Amino acid sequence: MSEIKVERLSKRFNETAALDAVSLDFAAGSFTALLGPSGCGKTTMLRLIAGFEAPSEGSVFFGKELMADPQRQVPPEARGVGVVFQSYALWPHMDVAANVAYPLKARHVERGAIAGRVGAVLDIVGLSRFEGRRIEELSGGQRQRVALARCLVADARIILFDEPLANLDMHLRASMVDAFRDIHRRTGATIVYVTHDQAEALALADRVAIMSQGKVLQAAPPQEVYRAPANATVAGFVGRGSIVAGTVIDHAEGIATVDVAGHRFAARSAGISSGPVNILLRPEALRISPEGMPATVLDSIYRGPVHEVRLALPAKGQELLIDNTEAVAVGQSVHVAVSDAWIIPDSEPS
Amino acid sequence: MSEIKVERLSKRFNETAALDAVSLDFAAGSFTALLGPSGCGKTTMLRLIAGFEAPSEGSVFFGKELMADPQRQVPPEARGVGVVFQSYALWPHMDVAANVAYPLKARHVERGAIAGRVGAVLDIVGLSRFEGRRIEELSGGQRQRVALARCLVADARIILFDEPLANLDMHLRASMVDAFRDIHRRTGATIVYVTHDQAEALALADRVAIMSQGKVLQAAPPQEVYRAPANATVAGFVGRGSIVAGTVIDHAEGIATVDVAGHRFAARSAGISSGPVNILLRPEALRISPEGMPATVLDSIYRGPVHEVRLALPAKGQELLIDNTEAVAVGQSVHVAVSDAWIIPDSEPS
Amino acid sequence: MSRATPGFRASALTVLLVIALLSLLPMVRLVVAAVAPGGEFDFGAFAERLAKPAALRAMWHTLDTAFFGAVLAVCLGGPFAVAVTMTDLPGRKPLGFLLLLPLMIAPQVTALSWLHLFGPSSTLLGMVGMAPPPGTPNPMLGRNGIILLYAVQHAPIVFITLRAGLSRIPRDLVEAARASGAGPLSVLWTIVLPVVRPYVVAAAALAFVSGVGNFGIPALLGMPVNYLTLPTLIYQDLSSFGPGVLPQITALSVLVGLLALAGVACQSLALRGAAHRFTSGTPARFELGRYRLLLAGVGWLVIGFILVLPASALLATSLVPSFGVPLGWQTVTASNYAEVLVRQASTVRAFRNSLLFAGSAALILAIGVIPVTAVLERLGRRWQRLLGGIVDLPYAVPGVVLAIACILLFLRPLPLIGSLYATASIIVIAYAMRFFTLALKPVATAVGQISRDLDEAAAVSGAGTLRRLVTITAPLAAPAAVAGGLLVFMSAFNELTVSALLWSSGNETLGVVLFSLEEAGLGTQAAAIAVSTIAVVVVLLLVLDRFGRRLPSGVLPWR
Amino acid sequence: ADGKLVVYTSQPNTDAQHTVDAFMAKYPAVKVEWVRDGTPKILAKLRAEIEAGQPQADVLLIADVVTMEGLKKEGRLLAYPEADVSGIEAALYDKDKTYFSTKLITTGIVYNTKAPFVPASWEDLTKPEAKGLVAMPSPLTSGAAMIHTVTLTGNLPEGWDYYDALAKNGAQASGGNGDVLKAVSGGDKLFGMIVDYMPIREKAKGAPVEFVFPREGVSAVTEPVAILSTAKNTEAAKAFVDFLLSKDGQEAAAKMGYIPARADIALPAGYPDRSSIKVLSYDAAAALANDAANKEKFGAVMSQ
Ligand SMILES: Nc1ncnc2c1ncn2[C@@H]1O[C@H](COP(=O)(O)OP(=O)(O)OP(=O)(O)O)[C@@H](O)[C@H]1O
Ligand SMILES: Nc1ncnc2c1ncn2[C@@H]1O[C@H](COP(=O)(O)OP(=O)(O)OP(=O)(O)O)[C@@H](O)[C@H]1O
Ligand SMILES: [Fe+3]
Ligand SMILES: [Mg+2]
Ligand SMILES: [Mg+2]
Repeated sequence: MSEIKVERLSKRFNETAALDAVSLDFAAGSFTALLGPSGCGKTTMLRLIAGFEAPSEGSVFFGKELMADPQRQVPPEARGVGVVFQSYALWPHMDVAANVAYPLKARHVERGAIAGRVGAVLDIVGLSRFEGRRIEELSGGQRQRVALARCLVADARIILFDEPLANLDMHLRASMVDAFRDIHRRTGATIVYVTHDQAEALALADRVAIMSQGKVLQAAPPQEVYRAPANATVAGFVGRGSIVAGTVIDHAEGIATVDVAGHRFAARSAGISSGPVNILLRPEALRISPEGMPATVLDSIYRGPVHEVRLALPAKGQELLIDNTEAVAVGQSVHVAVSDAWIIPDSEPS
Repeated sequence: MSEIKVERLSKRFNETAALDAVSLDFAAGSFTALLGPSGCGKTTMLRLIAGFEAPSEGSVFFGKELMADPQRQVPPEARGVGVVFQSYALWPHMDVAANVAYPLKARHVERGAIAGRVGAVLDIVGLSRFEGRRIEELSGGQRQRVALARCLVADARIILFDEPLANLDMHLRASMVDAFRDIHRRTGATIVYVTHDQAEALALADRVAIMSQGKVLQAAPPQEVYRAPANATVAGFVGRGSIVAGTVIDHAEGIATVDVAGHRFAARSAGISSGPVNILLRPEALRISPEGMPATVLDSIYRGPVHEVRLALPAKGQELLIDNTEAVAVGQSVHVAVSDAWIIPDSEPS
Repeated sequence: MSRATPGFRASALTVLLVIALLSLLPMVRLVVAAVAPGGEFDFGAFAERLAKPAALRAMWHTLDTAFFGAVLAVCLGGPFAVAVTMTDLPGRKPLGFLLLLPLMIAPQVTALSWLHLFGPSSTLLGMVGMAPPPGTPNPMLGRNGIILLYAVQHAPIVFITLRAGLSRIPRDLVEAARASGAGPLSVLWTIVLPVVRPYVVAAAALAFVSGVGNFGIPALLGMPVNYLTLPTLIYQDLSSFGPGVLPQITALSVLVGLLALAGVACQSLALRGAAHRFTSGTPARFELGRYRLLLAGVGWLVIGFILVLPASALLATSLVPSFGVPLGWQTVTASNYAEVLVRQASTVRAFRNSLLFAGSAALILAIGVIPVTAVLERLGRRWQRLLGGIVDLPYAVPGVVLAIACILLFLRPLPLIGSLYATASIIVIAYAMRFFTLALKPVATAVGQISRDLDEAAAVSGAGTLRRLVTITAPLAAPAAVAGGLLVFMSAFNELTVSALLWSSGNETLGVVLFSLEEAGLGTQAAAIAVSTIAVVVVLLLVLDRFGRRLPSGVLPWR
Repeated sequence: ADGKLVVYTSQPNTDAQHTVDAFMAKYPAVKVEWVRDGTPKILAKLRAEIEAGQPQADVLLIADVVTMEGLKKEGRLLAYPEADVSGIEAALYDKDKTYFSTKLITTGIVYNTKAPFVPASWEDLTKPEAKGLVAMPSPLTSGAAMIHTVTLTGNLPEGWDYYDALAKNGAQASGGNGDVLKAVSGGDKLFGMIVDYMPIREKAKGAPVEFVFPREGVSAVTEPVAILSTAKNTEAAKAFVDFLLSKDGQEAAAKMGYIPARADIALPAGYPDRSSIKVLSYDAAAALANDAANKEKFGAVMSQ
């Protein structure tokens, strides 16, 4: 059964349509990441689900129950969702325990039970000894974990995250990702997770919904979004890679043979394609080798483990990105072999 | 000649030593990244160089000229440095052109020359048509470029960046990194760049200084920091990887043979090492193969191009991180081959 | 929660009702009394009353003095705000503390002490042999003296308002300018002041409105030389006791109200598009270097001039048996204090009453203003501006007039509560009406800065509107509410003009007692009361200061 | 008489309290609530109450007759024909018995003991030696000052020219009597027109001032008492009036330092013999009718 269901949901602020007739189901116990560039409507979607905003059109259901349509909205306090905010939204005038206990008090849980529950939740997020701390005395990661604990304490069936890691540094981020994954396993809650960091989305979610300009472009499991993006925008947003123009030589259901710069290779395809197409080439499927597409080195940047090399194909404006273990001299001519490729459906060749 | 030279520089706030007797030279035209966890003193170092704080001990020189010691400090307006702040620090009451023109006006450049110079700089950062815009009407990336333009307009020989990209999203960040690299090429200024994002530091700088608790742990070119970290802290902070305990079997200058979990392989070393050592193993140097160290799969996470697999070695608490193109079943037993390793100097085996 | 839910509509209506009751109702009642005395509309007579040359002249004087007084107040309070907030000036906290005191001394007392200070009878000038010969016109009399004292009296308002803005300027903005090659003064001029322009304008507007409504200063400095402002003209018209007096003075009050509204309108005009929201970080700070001591000296000199000199003149007066007796070892006496603090039951009662009335008004406003602002925050900008202007009105009209409005409103028994007239409640209500704006402004700013997700986080935690108000908004806005309450208390404690018509036996206030002593020619006893009130207020502030160490910074304006 | 009695008065606080205490000692059943303020303000309060339809006061005890005359014209005063006026000059109460004077407060000349000469006549204030040194209360602020002006202009041969001369001599008309006292005892001014009891009282405390009854005579306000036609407790109100006019009431006034209205009560210390005080008369009805004109005239003359 789908736990959350939004139907033709739209939200307009003055003239801008922040959300544009989006329909999406969130299965019970699923972990969906909403991914997209700044301003694409991710936060708006979340706020509509939480009940902070009223829809301009369309409706939000929890199970079979109508939560919101343009006329009537169930107020947020009656929806029983948990929300973790980017800014943490911890109350500075309460200590850690009081912050976490608040949802229980608001729901009139009996006094005796509260302390035990708060202790248990703080244990889960690894903050058992911090109960009496003031919020100001916590580091960013600790704050985020308090916010998480506050959201978990009430056992909400639905948990919404709005870029919970955006303000944390890389190392804290990695440890929090682990914490989130762990929480999902433990609680089995339905999670909607907003982020603009694709690595986070891919690592956490069992489904990624890519949004752009108020619409959902693709909603699919992470591997599918990475390996078989529905269009060029999705391809550009998720993962590194280059899109080059090619021609289908031979076509079959699922696999086609394409020609790029005189070199032929196999490419996965969504159905049967023919003629000129756009082909997505991920860096890890490309390798400098004695034969393959001829290309010239544009530049080479050290990125920790590897050197990211930018190459120019003979056709004007067509570029490739590959990772190479060694630095390559700029201007050098090389050949590139292709081990995997994807024909982007639904788009005019560039 | 070194453009900036700090000598035994210390800065104390009440009891905390934000900077602890740091000595470092910045060569003319160099691009140094200060990298380190939050609170390690990066910003403090920058502020001492810019003249916003007075040193508690030690001194700052520009060329041969003394800029600051505990007694006397040249005020910031007389140092001729450019600074780009994390918060952009644009003045909300001025439009783009006025913000950029300010340093020229403050230095009494004649009126006629200002407009041309401002136009030229806005051109460089790609904001030619934005002169009359109010700051509030700009996106984050555009704001950061205005801040950059403002810093460039006065042709400062020294430019200081304090986490200029921390507030930007991933895609904007990539494009700004390109802009910074470009600026460095054009101006040949001496750049000090504070960040806690190692990818940024490695991609931009020709030297990375790793800081921790007010001290500089290592200052070296990016590849050296990545491949041959001076100690475990640096190794942990830069790049992914695992540190495992091993024993040196055979030792020579530069290369030693080590034994880990019964498997032997070659490891680079800073000098001659012997006995028990800590060995850094980067994921890209490890591969699941028919032979090698025996290990058990702990978990496997999809990270876009690859699956990051965590493995347990037989010895308790010892873990490995490898990247694998395919998912691996948790609990499975595998063997891991090692193609590169580094013996961490200067540390007790764990 | 969305803006249009029925719950929000209900609370918005309640708030509009509260504002209407506290601010609009008295004004409307006045306008009715002005245009329709006795229930019949007569616009002709209304216009005629306003067109009198005396009224026009007084209006001009009011504008003139209030405007330049506000400008001078900004010139006086501004540098102090900058020095205390943004520099390492030695002793900046005591300086800020002392600068606030003029606000706590009743205007007529201030005016009186300045008159003494520069008059032929000046004890202090006499000691250095510089007292002007008898018969020399007092230089404080007339326009310039009024402007000067408006500046002194209202500099604290400017100081408090401006400080709130200055302390929010993130230091990067200043440092970016310094790195651009601008020296500290140039940074102040080109960056700091433009950025806090909204606060400067707000401070000036508040000072202007305060000047428009001031009675005590022009009464002592203007009336003797026939330099009348609207409030003093109104007072003078009161003495023509005929049946036409009410329409006449209410008509003039409408004029005062219009002036105040004009001030508010100018304010919103000056602020169009100037509301910069910045995430405040570490506040900016300038090093004064070798000018530190020099500037500190200047600061103390100014404080000495505007506070210490007048206050010591007052003290000297309170220590002699009768006015005009020189202060010396033979003449010094505590009899005035004994008389007012021990012997006269009414003054002791007045101390208690004023503490009680001002305290209750401050408490009611400090608490009540939080839900009001929480709702205001959700209404649009336009509503906020409009309501902000309305709330200013009872503060701007002369206190006597507000008192008359209260009599007109509350004399007849009201349903449920009966007649409030001649009770303590009417004074507290009148105080609440008059000083509503003082409590509202700081709290509105503070609530506007509370991030909305704090409230939303509480909502998803299952807390309803009321619970959120009590557990989240109220504690977060509490510091500002304390500051607002403090302002209200300090202003009401010495208040005279409102309570003058509203007190009844047993309910006399300090201002009333002080003025009546003054009127009866017992100036030395009046001085003793004035000195005692200053002492009480200072002690109170010092106690607060003690607590202030534990309060978040910015609650107490001098910390 | 019993019940609650509301008195509006312009007597100074302490005096009002003394008066009321003395009355209540005699009529313990009556509970007096009194409100005190300057005449203009107490009248404004009353006006507002009238406008709101519910005047609160039963008894009015204020400084001057002119105001009473005005209220009488509007029909706001209750006649009390049975009042006991024995021992009080007929000029001191209304012929319709609506208001009754209770004491005499005369306005004469005060001078600072440092003054270059001792004034003895109103004319002395226009002497060159007094140039710029004279203060007087303004009729625009004080009711007593208005009556003083009307009295002087009506009795002095020069009429308004006297004030013209004062103005030319730099006399300053400002505030009330308290302000004049302060100006003269403080030495800002050396001469002033002022009500009698203030300088006499302050002199006793050591202030450097002296009071003079000028030879042409003095003006006087008479602190009349009246019952409002809307009074709720006329019984007690009448008792209050009777008390003020009685011997006890009059002696109480003398004890406070005022000249009592009854001729058979001795003057307080510091005053000359009653016979040596010459009180100039004026026409209250005319003063009321010309009130606005007089104020305008005064304003025009004094502000030059
Ligand atoms: N309260 C509001 N009033 C007006 N416009 C709004 C409001 N909230 C959002 N918008 C607009 O709606 C669009 C979508 O905003 P939203 O906050 O959902 O984006 P987002 O995907 O969360 O972006 P980000 O990654 O920057 O948080 C944007 O154009 C934004 O400017
Ligand atoms: N003005 C100050 N007063 C007191 N302590 C300070 C001040 N500025 C910095 N510190 C302390 O000095 C230490 C170093 O601070 P610094 O700002 O240099 O860290 P950083 O490396 O820039 O960290 P981040 O990555 O979080 O910006 C921290 O412990 C910080 O709390
Ligand atoms: Fe709502
Ligand atoms: Mg968002
Ligand atoms: Mg920093």
